[in-house]
Amino acid sequence: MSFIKQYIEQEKLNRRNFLFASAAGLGGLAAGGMFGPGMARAAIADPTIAWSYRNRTNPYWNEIVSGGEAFVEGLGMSKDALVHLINEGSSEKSLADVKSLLARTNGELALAIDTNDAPNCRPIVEAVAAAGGYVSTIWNKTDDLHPWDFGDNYVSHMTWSDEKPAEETARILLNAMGGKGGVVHLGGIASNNPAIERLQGLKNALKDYPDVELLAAEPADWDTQKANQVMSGFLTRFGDEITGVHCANDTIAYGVIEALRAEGIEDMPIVSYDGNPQAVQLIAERKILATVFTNPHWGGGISASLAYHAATGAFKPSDEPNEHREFYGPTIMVTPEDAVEFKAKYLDNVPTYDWTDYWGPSNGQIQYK
Amino acid sequence: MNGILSRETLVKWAPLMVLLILVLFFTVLEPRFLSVRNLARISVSAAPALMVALGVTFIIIMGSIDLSMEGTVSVSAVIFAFAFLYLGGTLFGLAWLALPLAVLVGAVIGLINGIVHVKLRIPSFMASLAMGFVGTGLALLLTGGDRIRVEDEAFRGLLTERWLGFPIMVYVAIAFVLVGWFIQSRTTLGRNFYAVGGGEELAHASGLNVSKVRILGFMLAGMFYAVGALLAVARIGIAETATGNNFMFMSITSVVVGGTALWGGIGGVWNTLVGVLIVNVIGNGMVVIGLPGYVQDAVLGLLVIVAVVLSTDRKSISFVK
Amino acid sequence: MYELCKVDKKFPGVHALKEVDFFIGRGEIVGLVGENGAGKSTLMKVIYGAYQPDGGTVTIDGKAVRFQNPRQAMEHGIGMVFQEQSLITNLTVMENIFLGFEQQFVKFGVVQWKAMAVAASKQLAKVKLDIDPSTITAQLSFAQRQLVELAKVLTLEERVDGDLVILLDEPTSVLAREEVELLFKLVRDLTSRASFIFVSHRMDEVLELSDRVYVMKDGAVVDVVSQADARIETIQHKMVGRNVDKEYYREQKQKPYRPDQALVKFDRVSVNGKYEDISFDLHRGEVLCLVGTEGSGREAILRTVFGLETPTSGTVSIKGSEIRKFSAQSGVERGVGYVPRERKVEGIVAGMNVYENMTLSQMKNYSSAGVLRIGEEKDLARKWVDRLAIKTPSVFKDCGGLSGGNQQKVVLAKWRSGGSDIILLDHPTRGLDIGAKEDVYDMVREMCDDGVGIILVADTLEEAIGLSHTILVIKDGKAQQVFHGKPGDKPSLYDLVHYMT
Amino acid sequence: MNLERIKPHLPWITLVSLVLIVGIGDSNFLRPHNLISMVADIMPLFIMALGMTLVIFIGGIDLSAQSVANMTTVVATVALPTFGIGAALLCVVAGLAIGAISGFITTKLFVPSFVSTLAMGGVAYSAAQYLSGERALYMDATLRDGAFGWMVGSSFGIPHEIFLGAVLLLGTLFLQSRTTFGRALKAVGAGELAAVASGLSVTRIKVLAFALSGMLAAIAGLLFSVKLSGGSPTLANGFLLPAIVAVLVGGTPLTGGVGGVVNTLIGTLIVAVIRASMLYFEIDATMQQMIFGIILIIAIASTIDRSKLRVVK
Repeated sequence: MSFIKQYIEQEKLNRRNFLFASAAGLGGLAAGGMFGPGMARAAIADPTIAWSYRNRTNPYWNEIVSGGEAFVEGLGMSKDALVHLINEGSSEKSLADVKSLLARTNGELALAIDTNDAPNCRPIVEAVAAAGGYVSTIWNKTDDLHPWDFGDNYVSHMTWSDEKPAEETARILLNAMGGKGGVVHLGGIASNNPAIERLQGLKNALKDYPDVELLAAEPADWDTQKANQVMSGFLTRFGDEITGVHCANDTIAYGVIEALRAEGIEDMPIVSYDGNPQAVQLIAERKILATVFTNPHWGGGISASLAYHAATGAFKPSDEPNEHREFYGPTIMVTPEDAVEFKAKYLDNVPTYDWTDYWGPSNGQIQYK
Repeated sequence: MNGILSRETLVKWAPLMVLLILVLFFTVLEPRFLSVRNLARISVSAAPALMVALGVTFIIIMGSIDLSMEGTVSVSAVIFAFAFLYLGGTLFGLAWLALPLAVLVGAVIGLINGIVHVKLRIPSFMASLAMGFVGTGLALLLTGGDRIRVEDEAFRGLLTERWLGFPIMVYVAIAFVLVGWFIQSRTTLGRNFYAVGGGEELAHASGLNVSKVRILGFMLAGMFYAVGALLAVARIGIAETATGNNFMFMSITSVVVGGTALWGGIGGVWNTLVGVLIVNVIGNGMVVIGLPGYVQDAVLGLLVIVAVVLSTDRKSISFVK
Repeated sequence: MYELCKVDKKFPGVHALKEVDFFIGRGEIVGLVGENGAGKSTLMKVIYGAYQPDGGTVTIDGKAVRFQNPRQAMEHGIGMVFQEQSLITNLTVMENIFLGFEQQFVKFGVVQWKAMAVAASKQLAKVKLDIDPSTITAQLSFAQRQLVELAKVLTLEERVDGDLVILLDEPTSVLAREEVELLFKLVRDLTSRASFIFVSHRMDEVLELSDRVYVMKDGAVVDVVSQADARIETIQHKMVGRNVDKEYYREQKQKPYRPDQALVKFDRVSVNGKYEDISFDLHRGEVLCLVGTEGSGREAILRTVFGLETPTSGTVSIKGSEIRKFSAQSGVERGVGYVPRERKVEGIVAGMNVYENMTLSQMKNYSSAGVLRIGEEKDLARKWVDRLAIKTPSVFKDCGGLSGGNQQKVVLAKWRSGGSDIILLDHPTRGLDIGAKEDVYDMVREMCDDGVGIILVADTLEEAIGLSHTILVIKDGKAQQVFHGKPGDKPSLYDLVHYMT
Repeated sequence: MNLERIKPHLPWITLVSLVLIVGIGDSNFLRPHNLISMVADIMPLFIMALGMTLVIFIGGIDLSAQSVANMTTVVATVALPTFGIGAALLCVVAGLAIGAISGFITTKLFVPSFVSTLAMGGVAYSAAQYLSGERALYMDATLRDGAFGWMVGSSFGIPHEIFLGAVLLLGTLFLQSRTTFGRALKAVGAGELAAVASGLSVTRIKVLAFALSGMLAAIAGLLFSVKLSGGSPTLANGFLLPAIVAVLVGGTPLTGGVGGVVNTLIGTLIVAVIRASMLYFEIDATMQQMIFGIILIIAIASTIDRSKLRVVK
C-alpha cells in the first residue's frame, strides 16, 4: 500500500504549495504555481475539451454549445468529443462536476465555463489550476479574480459589456416612443451581472429623454412565463401609460409579446438582448425593434479554443498582454433594417470562424469601475 | 358560537373569505386591480396552474403527494407541440389530434408514476419526485433544449379570442373544474379517493381495491397536468423543457391554501379553485400595487401562512407534520 | 352449511392453526373464545378470505371453496364486522355501507346518490337505526357506528344468493351495557337470515349470545360446548389450562387505603362540553373507579388529572397544591402516570425498543445535561422485565412487536419505575387475554400496597367492582352516586347500571 | 442469507456497489485523491441534508433550507468586514431563528411544514435579496483567510470541509443517539401521540428540530460561501432537491422515526457518486437528468426498509 501513502504525501505537498501560493498574493502567485502539478506539465498532447454551462432550455446556451462543437469538429473530431457539464443553475453541481472531470481526466482538461454565479469562479479556477488543467471563463467572475494571477492555467475571461449596447437599444426604443410616455423594464435574475448592466444602460439613455418616465423595473428571471405574468401585472398597474418595454433578454421579450397579444396590443415598441434566431425573426417582422447579438456561437467556440490551445502549448497565456486575458466579447446591434441581412450572415449560414484568431472579434480589455 | 357563525361554517368558508379580503385589499390600494381586464389577466395566469393543482388535489385527498407535475407538464407540452406541427400545424387539419395525444401522454406518465409508487411500494413523495426528474429529462432529451413554437392562430385563439372580456382558455379551465367536480362527487373513483384518504386500511378491508384506486388517481392527475400543459403552451405559444417550471411548489401551496388537508380525506375541487386564485391574486396584486421585487417572496410567504392558518380547523386536528 | 375441515396454517416459526375443524349451521350463533395468540384471529382471517389455508378444506353447503381475498369471500356471503372502528369517518353513512360496491348505483359512469340513499335506508332499517344515510359518519356515536357496520355487512343479503355467515370481532368492546343488549337482540332477530360467529373476550357475553362455543388454545380447537352445558369457569380453564378462581380480581389482596393521605382532590371541577361539577378525593392505596357509559366524561376526567385538559371551573389539587398550569409535562412531574386506552398509539411507541419506551417519560432521571446514561436505562429495563415477567427476547426488542399484554406491562413499568404514585388506567385490560389480565390485576394490588393511588376506567363492570375501593358513577358528565366496596361487601352490577342509565 | 438481516445494510451496500461499478468503468475514479476531493465538495450539501434529516425524522420537511443557505452566503459576505469571524455567529443565529419560526408556525398554528417552510424560505430569500442589494458579492481574500481560512484549508491530505462535516455528523449522531432530545425526536417521529401521553414537550422538540435544521442549512451556506469566497441570493440554488433526495436515498423515509444522520451520510455519497458517474460513463448531456431520475427510483427502491412502513402513502 506504500504507493497510496506516497501518493497522498505528494498530493499534500502540492496542495500546501498551492495554498501557500494563493496566500502569497498577487506577485507570488505565478511563482508559487510553479510548484503545482500543472506547471510540471509543459503541455498536454490531447486534452479533454469540455463546456460547462447552465442548461439546455435556453437558446442562448444552445448557441454557445454549437460554437464549442464547431470548434471540436474543426479539430477533426466528432462533436461528441465535447464533454458537456450542465449545472442546472446550481453552483454546487457546477463545481462538483468540474472536479469530477478533473479527476477523471487526470487534469488533462481544457475547460470553457460559465460558472453560474460569480463567487463560484474562484474555486473552479483554483481547482483547475491545482490539477494542471486549463480554463477559460465567460460572464460570471468576481472583480478581484484575474487570469494573470494563475500563470498559464487560467487562460482567459471573456464577458460582454452590456451597459453600452443596452443603452443603444434603449435609445432606439425611446425614439420609437417619440421621446415621451412611460417605459417598463423586465430584468434578469436580479443579482446577475448582465441584468444589472442592462438596466443601467436603460437608465443612462433615459437621462437624455426627460419626458419618458421609467414606470417600473422588475426581475423576470430570464424566464418567459415569469415575464408573461410580470407584464400582465404591469398592464393593470399602468395600463395605457406604458408606451414601451425594455427587456433584459429575448426570452423575456417572448413572454412580454404574448402578454400584449392576449390584450390585443400588437404595436408596442419592445427591445431585447441576445440576438436569438427567433428574436431576429421577430425583428424582421418588426415585433421587436432591436436586440443585441453577442455572437454566442463564436464565444462558445473561442473559449474552448483558448483553453485547448493553451493546454497543448500552441500559445503561452502568460506571455500575452492583459487585454488578451480579460476582454469583452463582440456585440452587434440588430434592427429591422438589417435583420434579414444579419440573419443570412450569422444564423442561416453559420460563418466558419478561424478558431486560432483568438482576439480578432473581441472588444478591448475589461474595465473595472 | 352557533347558527350560521358556527366554527365549522367559518372554517368551511374561510378560504373564500380570505380571497375576498385580498381582492378588497388590493383594490383599495389600486382600484384598477378590480377591472375586468385585470381579472382576465389573473385568470389567464391562473388557468394552467389551476389544471395542475386540480390534478394534485385528487392525490392529496388520497393522503399521498405527487411531485412529478413539472416533468409531466414539460413532456406533455413538448410531445403536443411536436405532434401538432407534424400533423400540419393547424387545428383545422389533423393537428387537433395532438390535443388528445397530449392528454394520453399525461395519462401514461401518471400511470407509470402510480405503478412505480404502488407496485414497488415506494412512498409517493419519493416515487413522484424521481419520476419528475425522469419527465423533465425526457422533455430535454426530446427537444435537445430547443423551444418549439406553436403559432397556429386557431390554437392561440385560446388566448386571443375573448368572450365577455375573458379569453377562451379561461372557459376551458372552468369546464375542467366542472369535470373535476363531477369526478369528485359523482363517480365511484372520485368517492374512492376520499375513502382511501379517510382510512386506507379500512377501505382495503371493505373490499376496495386500493392499489387500483391509487394508480388510477395518479393517472387522472397526469391527465390534468397535460391539460395544464396545453393551456401553458396556448398562453406563451412555446413548448419547451422549462414549460413545467415552478408548477410543483405553487400548485401544492395553492391546494393547501384552499383548505385541502395534506393528510388526506378533506377538501376538494372548489377549495383548489379558491386556493389557486388566492395565490395568483397575491402574485398579480403585488406587481399591481408596485411592491419592490425583492420583498415579494417574503410577502407571498407570509400571506400564504395567514391564509392557511385562517382556513385550518385547529380544533379537529391533534398535530400536523 | 359452512365447514372447515382439518384446516392448517403455518407461518415462519409458528404453527398458527393445527388441523382445525369448525362448523356453523344455518341461523346459528357460534362463539369463538381463546387467549390472545390461541389462533382466533388467524382462523377468522381464513374464514373471511384474508389468509389462504395451507392444508384442509373449506366447504359451503358441501361444495369446496377457496378464497383469494376478502372480496371473494364476500361474494360467497361471508362478511366481517371488525374489532376496531372500521368506518371511514369522512365519508357519509351510505358511502360506507356500499364502499367497494358502488357499481350497482352507477349509471353511465355517474353515481346515483338518491338510489344509494334509498338502498342505504333499507339496510339501516335492518339494524333499526333511524338516521339520514347522507350523514357524515364522524357525527355518529360509537354505538351507532357499530350498527352501521353491521348494516354494511348485511348488504351481503342482497348481493348473495345463499346464506350469510357474519363474523363479529369484539363488537361490544366500545359499547355500554344497554347498547350491547340492543345489539344482541338484533343479532338474534337476524338469525333468520344469517349465521354469526361471535368473538369476544367478554366470556359472559359470549355465553349469553352463543348457541355453541368453540374454545381454542395454541392453534387448536380444544373444546366445543353448547350453551346449556357452558360454564365460564370450565371454559376459562380450558383456555388457559388452569383454574380461574373467584379471586380473579385479587379481592383478597385488597387492603384499606389511607384516608388521611389525599393525592388528588377534585373540587367542583368542570370542563365545558365534557363534564361538570365533579368532586372526589383520591388517597394513597386507593383504587377509584369511574363508571359510566362511553362519552359520559370518564376519559376527560382522566385527561384533566394528567394535564391534557384544562378545567373551565373548579380547582384541582395534587398532593396538597392547587394546579394552575395544565400540561402533560407538569402532570408527569407531579407524579401522574397515564396508561391510555389506545395502547398501540398512545401507550407505547412502536419502533422504539423496550428500554427506550420505559424511560420515555423520565429521561431526566437517566441523563446528565441532556446526555443519556444508556447503561442505566438498560439495567432498569432488565430489572423491570424480570419483575413484571415481560416476555421479550431482550430489552432491544421493538415494542411494536410485543404482545398486547407485554406492551401494557412496559407502559406500567414506565410509570412505576419513574416513581409515579398517581396512576390513571384507561381500559388497562382491553383486548388482553386472561393471563395478561391477571398480571395487570396483580400489579394494581401491588401498586396500592406501595401507596399509589389509582384512577381506573374499567373494561367491564365486573372489573370495576372487583378492583375498586371507591366507585364514582357518572352520567352525561355529572356525578350520580358514590359506592364504597370492601372485599366481600361490594356493590352489585345492578346498583351501578341503575345509576348509569 | 436472511433478507431481514440484510435490510438495514442496504443503503451502504448500494453505495459500495455504485462506487465499484463506476470504479470498474474507470479506475481513475477510485484514486484516493479523487474520492477525498469528491467527499469534500459534497460537504455543504451534506450539512444541509443533516439538518433536513432531523426534520424528516419527525415526519416533516424543510423546504426553506436552500433559501436559508442563500441568505447566509450573503450575510457572511456582508458581515465579514465588520464582524470577522463573528459573521459565522450571525449566520448561525439567523438560521436558527428562521428554522424556529417555521417550527412555531408548524406546531402552534398547524400549518403543514411543506407550506410553512416554503413560506419562510420566501422570507429568507427576500432578506438575501435585500441585504445583497440584488448583486453577487465577493469576500476580500485576506479577510476571508483571516476569519475562515481554517474552514477550507487542508491537513494530513484531508480538506477541512471533511473535518467540519465529520464534526457536525458526530455532533448530530451524538444528539440523535445519546441525548434526551434525540430520544424524544425518535418518539415524536414514530409515535407522536404516545410521546404526548408520556409527558414530553412535543412542541418544544419539534420547534428545536426545525431550528437545528435552519442552523445546519445556515452552516452549509456559510461553508459554501467561504469555499466560493463570496455570496449571492442565488448562490446555493440547486441544493434543495439533492439534499432531500440524499436523505430519502439514505433510508430515512418521510413517515418518520426511521433512519438517521448516518443514513444521510450514505445517501449524500450515493447522490455524489451517481452525479459523478454521469461524467465517468460519458452520458449524453441531454440524457443525464432522465437517467438520474431512473437511477434514483432504483436506488430508493433498493434502500428503503418497507417493513417499517405500515401504509405506503
